[in-house]
Amino acid sequence: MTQLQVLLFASYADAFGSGTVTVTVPEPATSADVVTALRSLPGGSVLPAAPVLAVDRRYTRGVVPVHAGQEIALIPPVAGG
Amino acid sequence: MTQLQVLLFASYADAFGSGTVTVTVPEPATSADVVTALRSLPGGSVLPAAPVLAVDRRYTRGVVPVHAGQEIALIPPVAGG
Amino acid sequence: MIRCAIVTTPIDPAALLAEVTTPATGATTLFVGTVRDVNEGRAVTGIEYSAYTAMALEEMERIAHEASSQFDGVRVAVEHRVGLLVLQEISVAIAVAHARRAPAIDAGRFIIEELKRRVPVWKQEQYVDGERAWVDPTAISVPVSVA
Amino acid sequence: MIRCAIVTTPIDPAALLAEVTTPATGATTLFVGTVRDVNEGRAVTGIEYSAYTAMALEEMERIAHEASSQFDGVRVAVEHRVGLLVLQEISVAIAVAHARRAPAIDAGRFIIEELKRRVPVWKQEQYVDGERAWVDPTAISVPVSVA
Repeated sequence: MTQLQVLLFASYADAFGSGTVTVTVPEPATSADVVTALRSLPGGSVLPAAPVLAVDRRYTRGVVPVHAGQEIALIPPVAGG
Repeated sequence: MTQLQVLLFASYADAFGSGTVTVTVPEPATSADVVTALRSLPGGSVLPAAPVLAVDRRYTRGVVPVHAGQEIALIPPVAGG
Repeated sequence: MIRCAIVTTPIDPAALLAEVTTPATGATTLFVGTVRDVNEGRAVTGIEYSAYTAMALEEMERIAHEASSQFDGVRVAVEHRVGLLVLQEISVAIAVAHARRAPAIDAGRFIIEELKRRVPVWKQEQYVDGERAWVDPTAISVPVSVA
Repeated sequence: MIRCAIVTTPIDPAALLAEVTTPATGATTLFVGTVRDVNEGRAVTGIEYSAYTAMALEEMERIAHEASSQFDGVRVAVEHRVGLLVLQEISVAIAVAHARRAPAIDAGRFIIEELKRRVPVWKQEQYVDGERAWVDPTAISVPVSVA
């Protein structure tokens, strides 16, 4: 098991009560592991069926490997402009 | 026969040497009569096969009746913007 | 709201933006045409714009009203400048605002396309070599003898 | 030329226009998003914009580069503001210049559509009654308890 930091924004940050949470995931970990771990935390019920994850400031698609040292972020539905 | 004033602009005004010319046309007159009369004037060769005519600041299509008191203008290819 | 004008002094694009934007609009588009340095491979130093002013104004207003019918709720301000313009000066500015972006964008595009097609404005380009030519979008440029 | 920024102070649309316009450009388009007074039937007093700043900037730059690839020769300046904005304040401005109008218009539209779809920026609307809600374009608004 390893610990990863996940950045949260907007409604997700509100739900989890923080802009950063630490999750414990198996090693090697995937984005699916991160989401599963987040769901078990208080506020985790806010997450939609398939939350959007960014790694190193790029969107990911499907399940991707993640590891410590990467910038991992959960992206709520965007509403810019 | 009657006399009508025709407004000219841009390359047409240059060709006819004036922004206004007077043409003599049969009565009742049509836009085709105006164009025919213009062609016979010095500079008239500049006109294309189907010059565009405006009457009272609106484009005309095909042959339309014209008479004194109307604002008759010949519109070179426009190039605004 | 529709306002169209033929002007002889520099166009202020920020003023047009401010004019159409209200608390009820969420998207404003601006189209600006400027004098550029090359046309059909020739170096241009300036453009003399002329217009059949009365009809140009009416035609601009007709176009703006058509845009208003097609895109309900748009607010439109259009200015076309005439006279001698040097490089980078603004010849035309079209500002359109709407609650939503799609009508604002579509109406702006409609207006510039129709303006180019219909509004009786002409331009005579002045080239580095001193020559001038009327711009005829329907043909190649017609050289004009220099006065 | 591409410049993107996330800013915390008022956006100056005229400065963006001037930045992208050169003697070689003939058409400049500007898209401006402003805070409007009603959304989904509720009276809005302001919007608090927040961003994942680092990624938002990178994503804006990726979008601008995509526009540049699709519409060769466009010059692009994009600014998105974050923080609390009141009615009529500019949240986003996109200026695009090109020798010709079609690429300037098409690239401007491409950028705003992609920005809305992809750039990690969020807005929390503040209503007349003091309530707030995160705007979720994929769903109905989620009310937020007022602090």
